[in-house]
This record gives sequence, structure tokens and C-alpha cells, in this order.
Amino acid sequence: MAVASIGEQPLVVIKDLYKHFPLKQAILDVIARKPALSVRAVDGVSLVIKQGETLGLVGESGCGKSTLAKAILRLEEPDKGTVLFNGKDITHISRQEFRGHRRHMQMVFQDPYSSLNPRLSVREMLIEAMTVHKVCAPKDAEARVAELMAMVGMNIAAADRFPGEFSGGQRQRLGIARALAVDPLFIIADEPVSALDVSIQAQVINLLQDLQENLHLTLLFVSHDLRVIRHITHRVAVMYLGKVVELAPTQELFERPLHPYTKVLAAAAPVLDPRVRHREYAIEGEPPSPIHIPTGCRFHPRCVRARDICKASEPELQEVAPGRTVACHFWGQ
Amino acid sequence: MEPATAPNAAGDLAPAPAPATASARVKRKSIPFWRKSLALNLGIIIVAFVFFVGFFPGLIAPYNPNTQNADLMLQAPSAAHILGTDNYGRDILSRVIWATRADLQIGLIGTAIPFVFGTLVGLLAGYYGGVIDQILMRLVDIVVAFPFIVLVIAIIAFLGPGIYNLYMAISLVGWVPYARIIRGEVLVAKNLDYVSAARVLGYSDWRIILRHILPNVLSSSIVYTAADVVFCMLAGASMGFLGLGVQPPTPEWGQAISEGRVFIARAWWLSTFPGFALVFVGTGFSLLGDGLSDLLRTKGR
Amino acid sequence: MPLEVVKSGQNLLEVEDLKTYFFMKDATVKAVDGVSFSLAAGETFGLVGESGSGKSQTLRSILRLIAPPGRIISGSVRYKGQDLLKVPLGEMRKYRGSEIGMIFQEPMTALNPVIRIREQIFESLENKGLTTDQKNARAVELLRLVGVPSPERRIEEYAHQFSGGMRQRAMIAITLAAEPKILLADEPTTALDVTIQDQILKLIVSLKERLGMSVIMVTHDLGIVAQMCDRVAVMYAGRIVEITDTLTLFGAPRHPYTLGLMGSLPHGARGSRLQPITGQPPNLANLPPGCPFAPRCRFAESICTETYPEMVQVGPGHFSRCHFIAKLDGQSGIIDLGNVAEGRR
Amino acid sequence: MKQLNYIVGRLLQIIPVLFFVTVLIFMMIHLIPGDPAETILGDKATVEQLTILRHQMGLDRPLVEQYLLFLKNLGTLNLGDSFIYHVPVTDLLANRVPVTIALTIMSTIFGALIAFPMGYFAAFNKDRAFDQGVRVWTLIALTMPGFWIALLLMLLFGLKLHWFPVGGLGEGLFGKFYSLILPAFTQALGLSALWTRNLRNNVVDVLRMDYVDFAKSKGLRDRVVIVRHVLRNALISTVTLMAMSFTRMLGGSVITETVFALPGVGKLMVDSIFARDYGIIQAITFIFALLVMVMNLATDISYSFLDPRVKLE
Amino acid sequence: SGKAKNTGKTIIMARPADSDNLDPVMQDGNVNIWVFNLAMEGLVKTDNEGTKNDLPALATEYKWSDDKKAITFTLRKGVKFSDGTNMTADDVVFSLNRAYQTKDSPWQFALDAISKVEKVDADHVKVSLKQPAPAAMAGLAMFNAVITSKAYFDKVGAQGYSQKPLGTGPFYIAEWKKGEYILLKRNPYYWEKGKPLVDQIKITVVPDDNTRIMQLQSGAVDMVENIPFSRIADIQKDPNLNMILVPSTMTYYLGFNLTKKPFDNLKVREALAYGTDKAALIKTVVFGAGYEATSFMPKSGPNWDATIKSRPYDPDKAKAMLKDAGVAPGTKLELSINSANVTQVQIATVLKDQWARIGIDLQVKQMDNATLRSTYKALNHQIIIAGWTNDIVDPSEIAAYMTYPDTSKNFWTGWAIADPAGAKKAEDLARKAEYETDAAKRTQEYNELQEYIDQQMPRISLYHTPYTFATSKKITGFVQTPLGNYLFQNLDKTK
Ligand SMILES: Nc1ncnc2c1ncn2[C@@H]1O[C@H](COP(=O)(O)OP(=O)(O)OP(=O)(O)O)[C@@H](O)[C@H]1O
Ligand SMILES: Nc1ncnc2c1ncn2[C@@H]1O[C@H](COP(=O)(O)OP(=O)(O)OP(=O)(O)O)[C@@H](O)[C@H]1O
Ligand SMILES: [Mg+2]
Ligand SMILES: [Mg+2]
Repeated sequence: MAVASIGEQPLVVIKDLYKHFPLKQAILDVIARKPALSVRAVDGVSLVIKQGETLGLVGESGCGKSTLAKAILRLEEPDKGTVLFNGKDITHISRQEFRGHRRHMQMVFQDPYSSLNPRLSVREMLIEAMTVHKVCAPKDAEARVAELMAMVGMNIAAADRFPGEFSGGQRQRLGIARALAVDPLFIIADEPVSALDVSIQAQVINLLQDLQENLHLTLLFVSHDLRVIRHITHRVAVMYLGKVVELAPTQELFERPLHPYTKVLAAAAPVLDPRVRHREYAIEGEPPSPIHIPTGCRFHPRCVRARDICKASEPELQEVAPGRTVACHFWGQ
Repeated sequence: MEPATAPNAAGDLAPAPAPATASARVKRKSIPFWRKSLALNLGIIIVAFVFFVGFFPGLIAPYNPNTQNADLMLQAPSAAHILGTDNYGRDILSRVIWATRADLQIGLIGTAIPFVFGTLVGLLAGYYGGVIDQILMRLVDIVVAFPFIVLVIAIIAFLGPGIYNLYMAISLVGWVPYARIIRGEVLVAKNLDYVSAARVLGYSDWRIILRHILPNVLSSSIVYTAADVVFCMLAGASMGFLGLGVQPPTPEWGQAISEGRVFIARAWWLSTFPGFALVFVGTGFSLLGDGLSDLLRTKGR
Repeated sequence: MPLEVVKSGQNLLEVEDLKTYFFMKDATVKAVDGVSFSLAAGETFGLVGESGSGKSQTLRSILRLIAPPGRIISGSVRYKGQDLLKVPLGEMRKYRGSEIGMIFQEPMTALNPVIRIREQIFESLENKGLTTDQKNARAVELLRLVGVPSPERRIEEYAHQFSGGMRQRAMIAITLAAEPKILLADEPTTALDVTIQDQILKLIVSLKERLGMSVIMVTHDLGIVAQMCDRVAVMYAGRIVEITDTLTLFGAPRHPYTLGLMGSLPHGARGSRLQPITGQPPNLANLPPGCPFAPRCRFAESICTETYPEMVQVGPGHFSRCHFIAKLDGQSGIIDLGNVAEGRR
Repeated sequence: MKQLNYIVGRLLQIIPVLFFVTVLIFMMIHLIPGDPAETILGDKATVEQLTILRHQMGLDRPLVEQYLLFLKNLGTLNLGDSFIYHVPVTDLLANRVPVTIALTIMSTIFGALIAFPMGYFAAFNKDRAFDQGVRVWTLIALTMPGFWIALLLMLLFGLKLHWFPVGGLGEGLFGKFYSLILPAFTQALGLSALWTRNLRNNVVDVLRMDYVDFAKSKGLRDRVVIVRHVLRNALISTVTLMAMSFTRMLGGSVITETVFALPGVGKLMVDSIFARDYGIIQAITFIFALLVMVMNLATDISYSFLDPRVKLE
Repeated sequence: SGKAKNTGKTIIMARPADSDNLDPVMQDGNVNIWVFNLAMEGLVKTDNEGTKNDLPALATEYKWSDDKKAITFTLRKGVKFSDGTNMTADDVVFSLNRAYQTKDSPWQFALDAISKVEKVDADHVKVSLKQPAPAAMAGLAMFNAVITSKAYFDKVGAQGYSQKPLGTGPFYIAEWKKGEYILLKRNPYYWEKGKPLVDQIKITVVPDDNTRIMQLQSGAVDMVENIPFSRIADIQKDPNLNMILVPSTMTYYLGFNLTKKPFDNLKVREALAYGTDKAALIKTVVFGAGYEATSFMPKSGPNWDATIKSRPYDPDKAKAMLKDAGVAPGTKLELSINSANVTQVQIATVLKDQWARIGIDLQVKQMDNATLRSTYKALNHQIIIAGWTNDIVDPSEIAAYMTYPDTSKNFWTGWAIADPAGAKKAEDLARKAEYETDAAKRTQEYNELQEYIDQQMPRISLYHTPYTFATSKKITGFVQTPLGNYLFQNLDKTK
């Protein structure tokens, strides 16, 4: 793979992706011909992830971050839309064919306890991944296990142990090692540090950052911790109720958030300075359910700036500055 | 003075020192499983003993269990016949010992076949869901809609009595609990991240099912097996009571108990000792099951 | 234990040398191992530390909610001068709820799943001589107070029908119904979104001010500490390793662990490397002698693995357990005490 | 509305299952060698006599036709005639179904009376002598064959102590109740062991739950905590288990009814299988299946009442 | 219950299985016969000992025609059915016609000799025979020739009749709760004055042997049918109970299927007889309560041949004979039994051990009764165990079954198929004896038949057992005939 610096070339292009989960309909409702409801988890997302960058994805719980991640990897089959990987459409090929592409795109999961198969030793886990995809010659597998363990900062002596014998942080490293085992180009990390203690969190963040840089990985980093996002990502996409509402380079986003929701997120995160104490609410009310998404701008019921037009028409994601897009009618104010 | 632990200047990329193994070492030192549960130990001891008896009844039994002697009918326990003799003049101790074989067979085969089949059904239904799940679960409903014993009787009436048909009958109905347990576990397990990880890694369905799901969903059904062994033996005994069990003169406890019942006033030893044997073995398996679940419960987070 | 940590007599609550151990078959887990602190009236006291450091068990011990195999070994919990650990267990209920209320860590598991929210609030209103109608009115009022929308309807619902944030609010309402003097809040926002967390924290602040409560706030998020607490204790492996006022904690921490926490926090923009604490938290079942933090400590020397450091005073109201306080002189936290950090709003 | 929705859905599901159950049992029993004509006429019957009778009974018609006839009869709520007794099956069952159901209900009540206190006190005395004692008892009770328990109970309470009749169904409401005590107890014993263990484990688990501590932290009386918070939650799954034992009890009734000479359906079912009384077998299977499924449905519904978390879907 | 108070004396009797059909013509089995026989009577009846079959019942006397081809019965005067209506000659004609004309009646054979039944006058009925038949009277004394009311039958129809037949017997069927009990009440119109002595007999169903006996011991019931042989000794010891062993015609035997190898070989059959220790069987299976069977005919019935002796138990000889016949040691033979029949299971258990000693590996195949019946009726078995009881006081019934190929394939031995000549010889002997009017000659012919069958051994007769019955000591006047029928006119219960 040619070493590419950030921004040269898109690696993953998501075009108008949808994933709805239909709610089970009761017999009587079917008879009464009530419309079928569904959870609109991902509701038309378009994103470009550039080669070698770390793209952050933030948003409230339930806004569809994980679903988007899974839909990209076809862990959930998207309903509509396309994902291009390295220019190739990977949503409309057979699962069989797609399996061949899997090794290029890997995932690191949030829960360190459920993301490792408790019955496989570390070595078995890594070797299985390598053999299925014939990443290296069988005779080199051992050496590669050692290499991977070193990469994630684990002692090779630990390779024969089972996941149950490791702490959360160590498990998260092993999860990363597994993803790296197949030499991926692209890794989706779905809240990889949320479950960890601060001190361990920092270790894993450093590790991911180093790996990304050293291996020229492209990373989609999902989190709702703005401090972490700010620390690790190059660009950030903000999601609200199944849609991306703002996309910007990290620095700019934090310094000058354009979408009111982004501002709310930033304001809600507690400041690490006891001298600066805010006492007014960043936002009131809870996010509406993804089943009954408000008409117009989906944020309008909670938005302090909302006007009539916000109820009526949904703002498109528009490029407002180079590399900055936002979906708000009044982004400028 | 040098710091006891050098700061990890190279950052985290260098192999982390001790911590990787620290917690593991602690676990290592913890007590071995067999000191964790008294029930488990007792269960293992009893079941091991029962297995020994079941495999080598000839080594222990003082007499041939089937040799009849009309002159020795219904003798009370004595030195020559420690547990007495039955209405055919056969040595009860020897029959109780030999019966271990038949009962173990009923218990184990009656559990093993349903276990395998039920597990398969549960795996498929749980993993694939949808139509496959619907069909398999309706099949479960159908089997469940018959009371166990009644269905077994009907099947035996169809196939004829005898130990193989008994297995068959028990198997035809016994798989349901396994299918249900496994399916439930698979429904949970298939949404766990390590299964997603396996899918992201492009593993085939069969690899995922057999290597990543199966080993992790087996534990509660294995615990259930222990109870099921007892249940099968009891079902066998009930069938013996109805005359649908093991063919005489093959020694079997349930049959011995039910045949000995008529003699209860005159020769209590006929049914009492096989009864003890059944309770003893059943208790052994129950303890084993209890112990296993104790163990799994402490093992789980 | 220097008595200064627990300034005897002037406080609403004084916890001294509290030890709560769990006696497992193969080991004794010293979950709380000699914790001392005090809480003044109207104060918000923070208890921070990583997972498993004994924060929750400390709170539970105060209310004596420790079940076998756990046991409170020793120490005292003086509430208004009365040692709660000496009160007969049967009489503890006089102190629970109406004097000291607790918000549990997991709203999911702390609310009874099969009892309506209303009844669970009613339980806190018992012994207040209210009629059912009054209780009802009060319950609705409480739910409204904590920001549950349409409380008249939601009061009839069950916990599972509430979202995580609403559950947490309901739990706060239940606890507040008894009008406690002290609120023990065990990580009230850990499971929640930032926006919801913001709402809950601010709710607690406003309620505290309105009701004149004292609060013990357990958390592992230093941001929450910064926003909420007057004084803080940092726990590590069942012990308090540093105790001071919040500002000092962020500006001039005097314990290597606290320093490590600060270094681990991503707080600035991209590019800066984090300085995490290396290694893993210790296992409370097999604590080595000496300082439990020693294996992860940058400053550790051989004495650290041999003897356990005593609490030493490093400043007014500032105590730390470290053999080498001196080495830490000049280390600073994440804020520069010299000038006030710029607010982001 | 939600409930209604659910019930309708489930009832619709019952239909195909019932259909397959009847097809299955119909095929099974008709394929077993031997037929009711032989049973009726016995060994001395000639081939000619058998042919005549088979024709009269319609047994010489194709199986499918016989099955359709059965279905047609079912449609008119007519369960057909007993081939052996020559009376409508419904008449036969009218007396017997209540006996079996009464037996099942009494067994359940007895089982609960045994299991609840035992499980409860065992949990509160976890790992102490009482708990261990209960454990031993449950292990033994689970392993004793029902007919053996029955014999011991009859010997002790019937023959020795004369407290209860030795089998048979008494007269009058009280007499019937009285005569069902020992059989119900027999059935209850093994099941109650199962329930005791379940309840004990549930109580132990619930006692560990945060909501119990939360309740305590409100300053509630112990009794309130136990009744409202511990028992209620612990009972949910035990009650479900009890409901699921229903099928097993129906099955167990075969043996209990035989030993205690009770005129219930279980015994009739077995006799009918042996006599190839197709009419009765089909009817009872149908009723059993219906009972079991309705019971399962009722269990699920009541479960959703007991535990509001359970969504009926 | 409230109803009981003016019903007087009630006797409760427990038995293992319920009746299923009380139509005398259309049922099969003692469970039915023994019940409706308490409510119904024929023209003639057997004596208590089961040796005579022409005692007056509803007929006070009868007369054979000179050509021995017809019998004229004089009907008893003033006989009423239990519903109070009078019994008429028409009722008799109707009942007998139905008995011998119903094609699918299993008992039709017993009245096979009848060609016509007609009313002579109000008091006389004439039964014509196809040919002189000594067994005809026995057939008329049989349970299927009982008299019922034509009017009643027409009213209730065959189905209703099978539930509640109407007769002239000492009791009538008052209530039948299927599977639970049958309640018989005293027939107030019974012609024998002062009889019966009790007001009610309740016959309950208690399937489990143990339970039945415990009920007797606890006083819940007064009489119990079908005591397992193993319990005879206990009950005899019980001071409160009477153990009654009623001599019966019950004969247990092993039936071979001669169409299957190696049973087509007489040597093999004989060898198996030598290898069967009947004494041990009697000891272990019936606990000494039975005695050896030598002939295929019961010792307690008429024309039993005393000269026939069993082949002595001689395992060595048996082995040698088997070897001669080319049956290798370890040969597997199959014994099909009814799994629900304890006696069969016991016999099989003992036989397996006994025959193991002569090198036969006996495979016991248990099946339920219906399957077993289909199996042997199709001659798919090798060996079966069966028991036989006479229904009439005449050897012709069993002789016919043993030898007439069409009725029962020679007792399911397939003799006529496997050895037509031999079977034909037996058939001829039996037919001749059946219609032999000279009593002495008839005895002679039956002896010849018994000897021939003993020599050919299509079956091995094992033993005869009594009916086992236990009552409380309070019960008096209990009578059961060797045919099994209960005669409860004199049954009484003392305080
Ligand atoms: N398999 C599924 N079936 C039905 N609904 C689903 C499914 N998976 C997710 N959802 C729903 O889709 C919505 C989006 O879920 P998703 O997990 O993508 O959110 P998220 O942004 O990752 O939240 P979190 O921060 O809590 O992880 C939620 O309302 C969720 O309940
Ligand atoms: N029931 C128990 N049995 C054994 N050990 C226990 C038990 N409860 C808690 N512990 C141990 O006590 C120690 C302290 O637990 P505690 O719950 O107080 O931690 P915490 O600081 O609240 O952590 P978290 O941030 O994860 O809530 C832990 O090491 C835990 O393993
Ligand atoms: Mg997510
Ligand atoms: Mg905690």
C-alpha cells in the first residue's frame, strides 16, 4: 500500500446510508393496517473517510453511531445506500465476495469483556484470524503473534492465556491485536476506551494513536467523550438521531462549533477546572426517540434557536467553509 | 537510589512488563476448582464410583445376577446374600450392581442423544433466526404439547418396549429443553462482540457457530445434563413400572423397585435396595450438576 | 492516622479508620481499609478513584449495607456525634433514608423492577404521616422537581419504562423524598450521556442548595469533581491516598497517583501525548506489603514496597500518603493556579 | 390492547401446532400394529368377524379420510366415540378431566406449601444446617420414583395410621378432596423439591440485588423489604417454573392415577393406547395439547403481569 | 353419601380393570362377563363346581327330541326382568337368535350347532340343531345365551344395551362410571325368593395390585379380585381376611409357531419341553398355588386325560435332542410376551434362565397386548405364552380351538399350515368327538385327541392355576365357578 498522507485520497466513502430496524408488529395492528414502525437508527448518512486520518464520530447514546459502524462493515446489512471502500462498492456484492474484503476493515469493540471469545487463548485467536485470511505463511505465524503482541504492548508470555485472565485494559489491547492480525487498512473503534479507567484509558489512547501513525491506519473513532475525541482525531463528525449534523476538522470544531447541537455537547462536558463552574443547563429535555423522528430539522424541539422553518424543512448538510459542513438553517448565527 | 520500577519511557509500544501477567498470576494461586464446591466433590466421587460399578459390575458382584434358584426365593439379607434374594432366588446385591449398567446407559444415552440433537437445533434456530427459527420452535411446541410420559408411552407402544426404544423415545422428546436452553444462549451470544468480531474477520458461519458460539453456550446445558440424567433414569423407572422399560431379566433399578413392590409386606428388601441405589446415583448426579453450576456461577463475572 | 483528617466534633459526619473486608473462601478482599474523612454541613465531598478502589463499599459501610461475605471490621461512622456502627442493626433504619440517603451506582439495578415508581417513592414517604393523596401529590411534585416530564403519568410506570437518565432522576426523587440531611451519591452519572449527566449534576447542585443537604459524591471522573466538589479524597486500593480541597487537587496534587490521574487526562488539543500511569490496578485480595501504588509509581524506591506510608499533612487541610512527598514538590496538576483558566462558554 | 394483541397472535400460533400434533398422533397410533376391532373381539374372533367390525367402525377407510373425519368432528366440537366403550368421548372425559385437573391443582398447592417456606428459610440460612438439610432432602425427593413415594405414603398414612384412604376417589366434594390428598402429595413431593431449590437460589440471588439494599437504605422495616422487595421478585421465576411443571404433572398423573386408582385422564390415556381406542387417544391428545398450550400462554401472560419487564411480543 | 342410607347392605369389590362392553353377545373378556352375569341368566346354568351345565335357570325343564336334534325348554313362570316387565317366550327367542346369529360376535361358535329357535307356546321354546350336538347344552348355559327383554333392546338399541343390559339376574346394573366403578343393585323382582341377600355390589377399578390389597386390608373394600400369587401367603396369614383359591380351568402354555424354524421340528419342541422345569415355574411364578398341566385340556374340566404325563425335566436330554435336531448351543429363540402381564413376564424370566441351561438364548420380546395380538395372529412370532379358560362346561370349545384351522390357526401355532396332515388328523378326531353322542365313546375320543396332541406338541402346557380372590372375614356365601362366573345370590356380609 502506498503511504498516503491525510487528505489525499478517500478510503471509505459512505453515500446516503440507511439502516432502519422494523419494530415487530402486532397481529391486530397488521389486521388494522397500521403503518409499520421502525427505529431509524441510521437515517441517510454520507461521509468520506480519508486515507490515513482518524475520523471521530460523536453523538448522544442511541443516535446511531454503532449502527453506522456496523452498517459499514455489513454486520448489519444497510437498507439503502452505498459504501465504497478503496473505490469499490462493498454494499452490493454477495456476502461471500465481501468476506474476501473483510480483512481490510476491522473493528475494535467497546466492551472489553464481551469482545474476546473466552474459550480461545490469545494465540489461537490470533492464529485463527491469520490462517483464515492467509495473511502469512503458517511457519511465520508464530513470529507474527510475537510481533502483534509487542505492537500492542503485551508480553509474548501472555499468548497462551485465556481472556478471562486479563484486565479490561489488557483485553482491549488484545482486541486491537486481533484487529491488526489481518493487516487491515481501516479500523473502526467503537468507543474503545469508554469502559476503561482513566489511567488505562490513557494507555490505550496512546497505543491507538501510535499504531495509527506508525501503520498508516485509517481510523473511525466512535466516542461520546469529547475530551478523547479532541485528543485523538483529525476530523469529527457529529451525529444526531441517525444523521450527521456537523463535520469539521477537530481543532476548528472545538474552537468554533457551528451546529447548535455541537455547542450543547461541548458545553455539557464538565470543565476540568474547579474555578470555572457552570450552573445553567447545557440543554433541557431528552433526545426524542428514533422511532418518531421530528419533522424538519430533527434537533428543533431542543434547539434554542429553532424557528418555524426548522419545523418545516430539514436542513441539508452544506459545506460552509473548506472541509466544514453543517446541517443547520442558521449556522451562521 | 534507582526507582524500583523504571518509568516506561518508550511509551506503551514496548512490551509491557509484569502487568500482563500480574492478574493471571493471582488467579493461578487461587484454589483449585475441586476445593470450591463440596457438592461437586461428592458428586464426582459418587459418579466416578457409579461409573466404575457400571463398567465393571462383574468385578464387584458376588453372583451372576441372572442365575435363579427356586430354593433360595425371597431370602432375607444374610451373610451369603448381603441384600437378600428376590422372588427368583437371585442375589439382590448382584442385581443392584449389574443394574448400574442399564441405568447408567439409560441416563447417559437418554441424555447424550437429546443433548447433541437439541444443541444442534438450538444453534441453528438461535443463530439464523427467522424462518428456520420459526420452524424449529414450532417443532418444539409440538413436542412440548405432549406430556413427556404420555409421549414416551405412545412412542414405545409404536416401537415396542425395550431399552433401545426407550432411548429412542426419550431422545425424541428429550432434546427440547436443550434446544431451548441453547437457543436462548445463542440469542445472547450471537450479539456479543466476539461474535461480531469473528464476522468482521470474515469467518464462515460454521466456524463461528462451532468455534466461537458453541463452546460458550454449552455450560448451562451441561449443568442441565446432570439433572437430565436423573430425569431419564426416573423416566426409565416409570416405564419399568408400566412394563415398558428394560426387558427382563436385565437388571434395572426402576423395574426392580416396581416388581418388588408387591413383596413389600413380605420381603421389603426387594424394592428397598434398588430404591436406595437409584436415590444414591441420582443424588450423585444432582450433586455433580449443583457443583458444576456453583463452579460456573463463581467463574462468571 | 492524624486526627486532623477528621476534625472531630465540628462535622456532620465523621468516618474514621473504617475497614470493610470481604471474606472470600480463598482470600480476604480489603475493599475499605482504614478510610477516614469528614463531611461538614452543606459541603460536597468528592470520593474519586478507579474502579474497584472501594468507593462504593465506603458509602455502603456508612449505611451499614454490607452483606456477607462482607463485614465491617472496625472504625467508626459518627453522624451528629452518634457512632452508627454501634447502633443496633434494627435501629439503623432510623438513620437510613431520613437522615442519610443514598443514590446507587446503577439505576438499572437499584430500582425494583416489579414495583411501580410511585410505590417506590411512597416507601420513602412512610412515617411522615401523609395520606395517600398527599403522598401522591408529593411524589408527583418530586418527580417534577427532578425533571421527569409528565410525572402524573410516569409515576405509574415501572423502572424499565424509563430511560437511563430518567431512571437516575427517579432514584434521586426516591432518595430525596425522605429529605435526607446527607446525600450519598454513588457515581450518579457514569452510565449517562454528557447532556444528561450535565442535567443530573446541575440538578443535584440546585437541590443541595435548596434543601441544604451535604453530599458525598463518588465518581471517577475528575471533571465532575472539578464542577461539583468542595473537598476531595482520592482513593486507591481501599485507602484514601490524598485528601484536600478541590482547587489544590487540580493545581498542586501531592500524591503520585493523583498526579498520574492528571497526566492520563486528555485535556488539550490533538498531538500532545498523554502521560498515563503504567501497569494495572492492584488486586485487593492479594495486596503486597508496602504502598499498593508502588509498582506503578514513577517515584517509588525500595521502601515503598516494604512499608506502608502514613498520612502526612502537606498543607492546610491537605494530606497525602507518600514516602516521598518531597519529590513531588513543584509538580503541578492540570491547572495553573496562577491564572484562572478560560471558561469555554 | 397489547395483551389482546399478544393473545390473538399466540392463539393463531396454536392452531398449526395443534394441527400437527393431531396429525402426528393420528399417524402414530394408526400405524401401530393392532386395532380396536381386535381388542373388542379378542382372540376368538375370526377374520370375517374382524372385517365386519372394522367396516362398521370405518377403520377400513383410507387414513386421510379417517383423519378428515376426525377434523370435521372436531370442527363441530365432537370428539368422536370411544371404540371400546361405545360412548362419546366427551362423556367419558367429562368425569375424568376434572379429576386430573383437581389433582394437578392440589399438587401445585401442596408443592407450593412445601416449597415456599423451605426455599425461603433455606435461603435466609444459606450454607447453614437448615439449608444443607433442605438440600439433602431435595436431592432425595427429586430422585425417588413417584410410584415408590406413593407406596410408602399409602403404607404409612393409609394402612398404618388410617388417616387417608388407600387409593380410590371418595364421594362428595369433601370425600373427593380427601381422597386426593395422598396422590397430590405424592406428585407434590418431587416437584416441590425442584421448586424449593429454585426459590432458594432466587432468594439468594435477589438478596444480592442492589434494589434490596436501596430499599433498606430508605429505612424500611425488614419485613417490608423481605415481602415487597425480596419475595416478590424471587417468586416470579418460581411461579413460572411451577406453571411449566404443569405438563410434567399431567404426565405424572399417568402413574399417580394408576397407583391410587383414580379415574383421571392420565390412566385413561394409557389404557386407551394399549386398547387402541383411537377416539379417546385422539381426543385426549388434543385436549392435553390444548391444555398445555393454553397453560403456556397463560403462564406467559401471567408472567408479564408478575414481571412488568416482560414484554408480550 | 346421602343416597346410601336407605340402600342397606353394600359390598364393595375391587378389581384391576374396568369392563368395556356389557353386551353379552358382543364383548370379549372376563371383565365384562363376570359383571353382566350377575344381572343376566340363561335358560340353563352350570353348577357351582363347573361340571354340570344343565341346571334349571330360566327354564325349569327341558326335553331332547328323539333324534337329538332339538331341545324344548319349559320356561319358568313369573319371571320378571329387573325393570319389572315379564319375561316372555318371545324374549327368549329374540335373545337366542341374536346370540347365535350375530355374525361378528366372538362367541357365536358356542351356539354354532343351532339351526333355529322358535316359540312353541307362551311357556315353551324349541331350539333346533343342525345335527346332534352334545355340546349344545353347554353352549346354552354360556353367558352369551342369556335372556334379555326384546322391548328393552329395541328401545335402547345395541349401543345403549352394551352400556346397561337388562336381564333377570339377582342384580341389575344401576350405574356405570367408566374406569371407576359399576354399581349393581338388588333386583327386587328376582324370581328366587329372598335372594340375593345384599342390596348393592359396587365393583371398583383399582389397577395396582398393591393398592387393591391395601384397600382390602384397610377395610375400604370387602372383596378383591385377582390377588397376585406372591401375596397369597400374606393374606392367608392375615386374621381378618379370607384367601379364596377357586379351582379354575386356567391353563398356561407355551405356544410354538410351527411355521417358523426350528419349531417345525418335533424334536426341538420336545427338547424344549424336557428343558422346561415346570415345578420350578410353579414355585417361583405362582408360589406353589398351581399345579402341573399335562394335557392341553384343563384338569378341572370334563374329559381330562389322566394318563398323560409331562415330559420330565431333563436338561441333559434336552441338550442332546437339540444337538440332534441341529440346533447349535447359543441359538437365539424369540419369546413374545405382553409387557403388561406380570405372569407372562415372570414366566419369561424363569424360562430364559432355564433354557439358557440347555443352550438356548431366549430373546424376550415385550410388546403391548394389541401389538402382541396382531403379531401372533399374523403368525409373526416364534413362541408365545398364553393362558386359556373354558367358557363352557364341555371340552369341545378348547378342542375346536386347538384343532380347527379356520378359527384360530390352531391356537396360532400354524399347525395346519406347517403340517397339514398332522393337523388334519387332530381336526378329524376333534370333530368326531364334538358330535359324539355316546358319552363313553366321547371320552375315549377326547383321550385319543389329547394323547395325539401331547405327542405332536404344538404347545407345551405349563400349569393350571386357581382364581385368586380375597375377602374380608365378614363376607360369606362367596361362590365363583371354575369358569370364573360369580354367583352372588348367597353373598352376605356380617357385622
Ligand atoms: N438490532 C437492533 N434492533 C432494533 N433496534 C436497534 C438495534 N440495534 C440498535 N438499535 C436501535 O438503534 C438506535 C441506535 O443504536 P446505536 O447502538 O447505533 O446507538 P449508539 O449511538 O451507538 O449509542 P451508544 O452510545 O449507546 O452506543 C437505538 O435506538 C437502538 O435502540
Ligand atoms: N460482594 C463482594 N464480594 C467480594 N468482593 C467485593 C464484593 N463487593 C465488592 N467487592 C470488592 O471490593 C472492592 C471495592 O469495591 P467497590 O464496589 O467499592 O469499588 P468502586 O470503587 O465503587 O468501583 P467502581 O468504580 O467500579 O464502582 C472491589 O475490589 C471489589 O472486588
Ligand atoms: Mg454504540
Ligand atoms: Mg462503585
